[in-house]
Amino acid sequence: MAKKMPETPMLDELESGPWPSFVTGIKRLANSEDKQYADKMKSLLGQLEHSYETRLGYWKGGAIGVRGYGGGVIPRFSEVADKFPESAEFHTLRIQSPSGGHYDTKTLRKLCDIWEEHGSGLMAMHGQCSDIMFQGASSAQVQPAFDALNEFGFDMGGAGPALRTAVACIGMARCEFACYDTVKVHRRIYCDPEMLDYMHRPSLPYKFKFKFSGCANDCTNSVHRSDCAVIGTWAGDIKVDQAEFKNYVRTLGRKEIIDNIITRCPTGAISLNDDDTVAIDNPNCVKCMHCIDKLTKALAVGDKRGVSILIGAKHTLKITDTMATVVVPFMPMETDEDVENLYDFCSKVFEFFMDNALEHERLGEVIDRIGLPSFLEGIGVEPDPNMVIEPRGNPYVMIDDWDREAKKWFARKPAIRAAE
Amino acid sequence: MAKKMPETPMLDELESGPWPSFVTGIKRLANSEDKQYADKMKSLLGQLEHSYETRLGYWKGGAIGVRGYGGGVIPRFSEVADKFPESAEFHTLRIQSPSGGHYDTKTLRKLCDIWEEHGSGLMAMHGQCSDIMFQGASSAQVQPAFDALNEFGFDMGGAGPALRTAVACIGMARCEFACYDTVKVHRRIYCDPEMLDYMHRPSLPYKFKFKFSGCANDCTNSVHRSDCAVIGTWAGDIKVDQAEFKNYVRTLGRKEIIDNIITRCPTGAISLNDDDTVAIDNPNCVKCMHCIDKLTKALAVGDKRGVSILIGAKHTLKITDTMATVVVPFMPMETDEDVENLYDFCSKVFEFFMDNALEHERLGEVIDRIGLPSFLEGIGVEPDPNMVIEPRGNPYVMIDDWDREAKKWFARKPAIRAAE
Amino acid sequence: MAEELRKPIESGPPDPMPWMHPVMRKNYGQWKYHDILRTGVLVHVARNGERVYTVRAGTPRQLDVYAIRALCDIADTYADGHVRITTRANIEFMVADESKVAPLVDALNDAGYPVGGTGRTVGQLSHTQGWLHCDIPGTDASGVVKSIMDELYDDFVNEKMPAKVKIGTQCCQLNCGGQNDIDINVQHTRPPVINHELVSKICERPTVVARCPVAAIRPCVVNGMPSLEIDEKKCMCCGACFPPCPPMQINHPEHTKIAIWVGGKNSSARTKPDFHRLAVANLPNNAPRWPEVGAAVRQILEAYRKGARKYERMGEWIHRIGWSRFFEETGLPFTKYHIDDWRGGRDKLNHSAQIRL
Amino acid sequence: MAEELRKPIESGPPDPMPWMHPVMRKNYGQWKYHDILRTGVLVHVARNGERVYTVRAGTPRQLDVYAIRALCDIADTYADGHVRITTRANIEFMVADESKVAPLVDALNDAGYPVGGTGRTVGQLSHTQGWLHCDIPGTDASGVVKSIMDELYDDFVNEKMPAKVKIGTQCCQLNCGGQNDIDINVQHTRPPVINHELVSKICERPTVVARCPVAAIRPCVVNGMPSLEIDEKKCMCCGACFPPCPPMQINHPEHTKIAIWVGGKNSSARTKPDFHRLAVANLPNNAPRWPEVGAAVRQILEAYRKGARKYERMGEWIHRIGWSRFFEETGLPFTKYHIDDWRGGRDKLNHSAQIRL
Ligand code: SRM
Ligand code: SRM
Ligand code: SRM
Ligand code: SRM
Ligand code: SF4
Ligand code: SF4
Ligand code: SF4
Ligand code: SF4
Ligand code: SF4
Ligand code: SF4
Ligand code: SF4
Ligand code: SF4
Repeated sequence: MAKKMPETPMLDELESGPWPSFVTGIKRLANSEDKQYADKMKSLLGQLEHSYETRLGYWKGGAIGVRGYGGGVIPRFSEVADKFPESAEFHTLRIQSPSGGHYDTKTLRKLCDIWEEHGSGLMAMHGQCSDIMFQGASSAQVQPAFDALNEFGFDMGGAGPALRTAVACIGMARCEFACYDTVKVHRRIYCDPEMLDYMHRPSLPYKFKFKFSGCANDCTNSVHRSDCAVIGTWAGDIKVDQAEFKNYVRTLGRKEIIDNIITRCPTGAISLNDDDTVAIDNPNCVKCMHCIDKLTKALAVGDKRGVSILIGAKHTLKITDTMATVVVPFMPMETDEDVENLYDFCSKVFEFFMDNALEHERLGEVIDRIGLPSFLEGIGVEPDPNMVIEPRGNPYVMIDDWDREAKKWFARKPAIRAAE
Repeated sequence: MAKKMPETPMLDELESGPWPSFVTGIKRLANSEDKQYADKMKSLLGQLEHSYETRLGYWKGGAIGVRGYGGGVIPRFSEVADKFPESAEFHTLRIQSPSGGHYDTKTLRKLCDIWEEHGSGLMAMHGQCSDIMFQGASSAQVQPAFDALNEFGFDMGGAGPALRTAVACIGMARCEFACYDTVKVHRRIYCDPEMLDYMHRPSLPYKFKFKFSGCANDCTNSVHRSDCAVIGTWAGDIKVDQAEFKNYVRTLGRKEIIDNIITRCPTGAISLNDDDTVAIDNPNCVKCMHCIDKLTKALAVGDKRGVSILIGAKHTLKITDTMATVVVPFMPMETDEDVENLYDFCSKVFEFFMDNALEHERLGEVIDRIGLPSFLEGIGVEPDPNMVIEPRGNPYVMIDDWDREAKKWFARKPAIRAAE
Repeated sequence: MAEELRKPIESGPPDPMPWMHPVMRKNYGQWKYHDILRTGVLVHVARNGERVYTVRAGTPRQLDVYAIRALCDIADTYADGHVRITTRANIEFMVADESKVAPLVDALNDAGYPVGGTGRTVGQLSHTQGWLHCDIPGTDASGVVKSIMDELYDDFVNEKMPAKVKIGTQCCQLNCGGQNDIDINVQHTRPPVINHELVSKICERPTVVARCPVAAIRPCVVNGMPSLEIDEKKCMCCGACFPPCPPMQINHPEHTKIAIWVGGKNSSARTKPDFHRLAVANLPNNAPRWPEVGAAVRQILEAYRKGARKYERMGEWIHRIGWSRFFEETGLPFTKYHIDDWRGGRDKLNHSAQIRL
Repeated sequence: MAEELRKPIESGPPDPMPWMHPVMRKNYGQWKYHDILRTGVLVHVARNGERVYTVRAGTPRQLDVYAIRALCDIADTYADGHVRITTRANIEFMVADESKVAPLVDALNDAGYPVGGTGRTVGQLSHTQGWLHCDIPGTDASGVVKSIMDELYDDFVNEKMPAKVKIGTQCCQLNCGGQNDIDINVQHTRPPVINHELVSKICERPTVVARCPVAAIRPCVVNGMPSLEIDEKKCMCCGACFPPCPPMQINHPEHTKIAIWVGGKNSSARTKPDFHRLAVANLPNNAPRWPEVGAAVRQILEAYRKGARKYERMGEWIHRIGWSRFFEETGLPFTKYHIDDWRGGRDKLNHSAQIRL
């Protein structure tokens, strides 16, 4: 005695037009009368149509989890369950996707099978933090669904005041710009038991996100959206293939090169020689990637590769959108040892965050509250002019220890040079 | 029985070196045994030497004025009068200098004669607000000195919570860039009885400064240093003499023109044509003056002249250095009527300032406290995108009256176009 | 019983190596350059000359298992059985053999999946949850994405823009979707209405009081029960009190509006990353197709397409021509609400005589 | 008696027309272009071809009547009897006849007045009052100006800089002197010491409490008398409490130091006006000649002279090469004190992957 499909005149309008429609997808599920989720998805369609009509949402939170973990499930109970009873419980499992986003079809089909059996058949590929979001488990389905996914090699992602699921750009798998192995570094940090503990047993002051971008193009949006942005870069010179460069000038024309490459360098560091070769003022190059992006055959990232680490991005709550800010201008990231250094750095940041953040306070908010210098002191990093756009413009500071600080600068200056 | 010259070994060191020395000047006065101020200036040298030795200042304020006025004298009483009695009183009269800074020698000599008779013989030409600072009157000398200066055509400047003395750049008297008559406008405002009342009878919440610069070069530093900066500009096109431009290219070389003019335009609005003439994207020119400054024979400010008015600069106290901000992007300033419009605008600003500033609060601080929109509403000026570098980036605003505001924009948009 | 006590395997994000296309695995870290063969099709060339072709297709992100299986069928039949999900929720098919590209593209198109989103196109709108799943949305997410992508379909499948365009949707002001060239966001226009009865049943009062950025929420007593009150003069309708405290009801069928923000940028290419700025607000929350929002987005994109130079992202274009021109070219109104009067707002004012007149 | 009751004539700033050089008066508003004939000598050409030559000379600003009369003598003998004081306290002599220029320059030089300060020179330091007259100075003004101008004499009389250089001195942090390419300023390093005895005698307590930007001043009672106390943890030694309240003694022979700030700019030419930023602090307040300050200024100027492009003001140069290079080229230390941690300080941080490595 199949439940009737609800009337959804408003949602139906979302089935027209060229872009593939999620409504059509949900309807497919709702019409799968042989599946355990068919009625649930009919009910869901009904509630969604109701939202469209009344222009209000009808979900509320609650507490649902899986054994052994404190987070990772987003519980959803309907406020209009009386009208739409089969979707009264509609929880999401946040499951970490493979680093870099790679699947073979076998794996994907298996995920579908599990979710067909234990869930709703509806998956978001992927959430903004790169979780696969298995949406629509009833309370009873959560544990079995997770068990099956977990047995198959997938693990729960983050939610609540916890380490959140991270995303790594495709990087070395396909991209010529990758300055470090985003996948390797992502997994070194996120497969670490201590870190997974932060993720699975929420005990941080608040959420903490990493994103791993292989270069300054920042294909993971790390600079706006992660508490710790690990962005690939290099020290020293851009690699130049002058013959290929001349080739570009010949085929594209000088004007194109001047107007769209030369004049777009943020620091005027690249210039066109009279013989159509290129000259780069490397110490003034800020590794912005633009010239390399566009002349990919002629120019390439340098050989001394590493990362810049920017800390503290978050969005709109309380102190408005906050961008990540440079805390480590350059850390080499080539050897395993380099990766361990990064891990150690992250541990220090976590320790500081745990000790100093207030409840529901993001790391960016802490830095905004106490100032970058105090944060640096807290994690044992020395100040560097690359951390600022410009020094302070106000005299509102007590410089009582100037001489000692100046000495420290002069003492470490050679070291800074060498590291680069 | 002349007082002995004090020992001033430290000050004496300031008599060596090529730059003319104020110490030599003060000594000349101190040695003028026939003058009433000789001993006072010896005493002054003694106190100054004492400051140099101990690295501390020894003046304190008090209350001194002239009849009919509430301000304009900076009273100074010595804290070390026991050691240096003759300069125990050393007040300054702030006297407004001629607009634009012009003197003939007859006038200057007369000022010297007056100050020789009634003061110390020491004058600062000029203070940062362009007052002639007659420094070093005893309390008894203040009134006679002022009377003599006033009879001669000079008037007291501002001090305390008052309209302060203004400065006008040389402008039309000698400068080809002047977009309005700075001297005329300065005097229209500052010779007005109502405004002089604000100056001479301090009753404002706090100081208020004007500066009048004939163009965006801002030779009076108005943008950093005045509560109301009146800066000359023009609407529409730069005037071009193509023959002279080609002449520049020929004599200076293309590279010089490209590197130092074309690429320095803040908006990329100027470009070099292949025939060595110039093309200017006038709607995108921000009237920065650079190309005109440097190629003064070929380029000139346009014909539709007026001013931009920027409000609220001040220095470091309380909210740190605050730059003036655009409140009137463009106000024509060619006819007498235009000047009256400016005067009316200034009256409104004063009214607002009097009604809304707290004690010791500069207008820039008020705007910082209440926000530019409220200030604009207070003085009846409509918002304009030229007032901002960029619109708000946070959603922290209640847009309850959006539609009405939007309608106002559409209604006034044609008017804005026409005015320019 | 033993099953009941199963302990989770804390394995973290899966190792992608076994699932990665073999040419990519083989040339890991050895790529030399890439090209865009046609919109939606990339070729990457390794140092050893090997190539991998990538075909990118848009999806509704919220995928049903039928759709996923159909995409797997295409991957198995026309590609080499490997796919990936991009950071913007598109699906990519990798093939080693160039001759497979055209049939693959056709198969995707036939199945209703647009191929595009590379180079100087409008990328897929970033997705959030909205009425489908979130507990605090002011509007929907998937429906907005679908409506706008229908509108911008041509710009996804053809490279017609001056540079990449990234558009984000956010179903509330918390901004789960990002900071893009264009952001479409909920704007509340009325202070929250407090459901006093609900307040007395929950325990998060101190949290919500602390969460308000302007301290507009005060504890109070209503009918003898502890509750909260809003200082309406202070409240700027940011919506931050809504997530921790459902009795703060800020969403409203009429008063919840849509705002569009422009000029965000994440990459450090050329110019530094930037935040978005308010372009227009008070657009109606007009489900199911949000035509006013789509029209405004189109208006902005058209002005950008016409005015920007090659490679100039939206924000770079606006900064070059100035905001006064932006409002002219797009025909959008500039109002007092555009002027930032929040903390530090004075840094966004024009402190210079540089003005376009 | 009648004299006693004299009412002031409220005449405002005098009309300069009668005193203006006749060629300037005649061609008022009719100027076409100008040139710099040699450092310190300008020629302005009117539309009708008439010319006026201007010779600019430096003075100590604090002028005695003898000096003024001597300058008047020169104006009468070698020029046309007209002078003006510039907005930067230089004196200018105008002549209509080019042949008078050379003798005029010689006469000024002979009398000890340097001719220069035009075009791409170091202009006269902006002047304040200091120990000579002000009630709150941490250092002197005229002595600092004299010392530094001795050091920079060559750069005033010769056009050797990439662009105009404007240097300001401030004898306390109130900044009467301005916001220039280089600002030399007092920096307090210790919270004020309160002279409780003095406090009880004055009436401005509420004023000073309100004036502290960080609310570090609290009323208190000492020996039964109302006084003030400073929360030393909060106080950042800004010095603002000193002017309204002399008992707040912040100046100290040892702890009052000199700081140098760089990159300020008032003109809107090319780049927008900018504020100065901290370059170096903690230089000793070393009267009578402040050699350490002079040396640091020289260091900065030399790096600027070498590194900047033509017409690039100090701040424009630094922004192009970046602050990391600035600290390298000048050899000055970068410390935690350089990082802005005051209100809005986060906007000064580098929120990008753009880094010079
Ligand atoms: C596949 C993907 C990475 C991944 O791990 O999934 C990717 C892949 C590439 N990106 Fe990206 N980017 C990807 C998301 C992004 C994002 C983030 C986003 O879309 O949310 C950004 C930041 C956007 C921003 O600034 O707000 C991004 C900013 C760039 C840029 C810098 C663009 C700029 O000029 O500002 C480049 C360089 C370029 O285009 O020349 C770039 C270049 C590239 C290259 C050319 C790199 C390469 O050689 O392989 C890849 C093909 C680009 C193309 O589509 O034409 N990629 N790229 C992501 C595809 C998203 C999608 O499905 O649409
Ligand atoms: C699922 C997801 C949107 C999506 O459809 O992709 C999402 C959904 C929610 N976000 Fe988010 N956020 C998601 C990515 C983000 C991002 C983007 C990112 O991480 O790249 C941001 C901006 C960056 C940041 O971290 O600030 C983001 C900023 C927020 C905020 C604002 C935080 C702030 O400090 O400003 C909140 C509210 C809060 O934390 O209190 C929030 C809260 C929420 C909650 C939990 C609403 C709530 O407080 O009850 C949403 C649950 C929706 C649901 O029912 O599933 N979400 N949220 C994203 C996580 C998917 C995943 O795990 O893969
Ligand atoms: C005489 C004076 C105006 C006055 O009414 O007294 C004046 C006169 C001229 N200024 Fe100025 N400026 C005068 C103070 C200023 C100031 C304020 C200051 O010095 O405190 C500034 C703002 C400085 C700042 O930005 O901090 C100033 C910024 C300019 C500029 C913009 C420079 C730049 O590139 O940023 C120009 C244009 C140029 O030099 O090409 C300029 C150009 C000129 C011209 C060429 C205008 C003209 O055609 O007559 C004059 C000769 C300049 C020269 O010295 O080479 N004037 N000029 C002032 C002489 C001061 C002095 O004795 O040294
Ligand atoms: C005389 C003069 C310096 C000079 O030698 O040229 C000067 C001298 C004093 N200034 Fe000033 N200021 C002078 C121009 C300035 C300027 C520059 C300008 O106006 O172009 C500024 C920066 C711009 C501004 O207005 O903010 C300036 C910002 C201050 C401040 C800080 C105001 C603030 O809000 O941050 C104070 C302290 C205060 O107002 O409480 C101040 C206070 C003082 C006092 C009255 C000290 C006091 O509070 O007791 C000084 C008296 C010195 C004396 O004994 O003669 N002075 N003062 C300048 C006035 C000369 C004249 O009338 O021609
Ligand atoms: S962030 Fe850089 S390395 Fe990573 S995919 Fe994008 S362009 Fe390639
Ligand atoms: S990478 Fe960027 S900063 Fe470096 S030379 Fe190229 S365009 Fe300039
Ligand atoms: S501000 Fe402009 S008009 Fe006035 S003197 Fe300077 S350059 Fe000439
Ligand atoms: S005045 Fe300035 S903005 Fe206008 S064209 Fe010349 S350089 Fe460009
Ligand atoms: S943007 Fe707001 S409504 Fe949308 S998913 Fe995020 S928290 Fe929920
Ligand atoms: S909407 Fe924002 S400002 Fe208003 S009460 Fe809630 S949290 Fe405070
Ligand atoms: S800077 Fe300070 S000490 Fe110097 S004159 Fe101004 S108020 Fe006085
Ligand atoms: S020095 Fe500044 S911060 Fe310290 S107490 Fe005085 S006013 Fe406050």
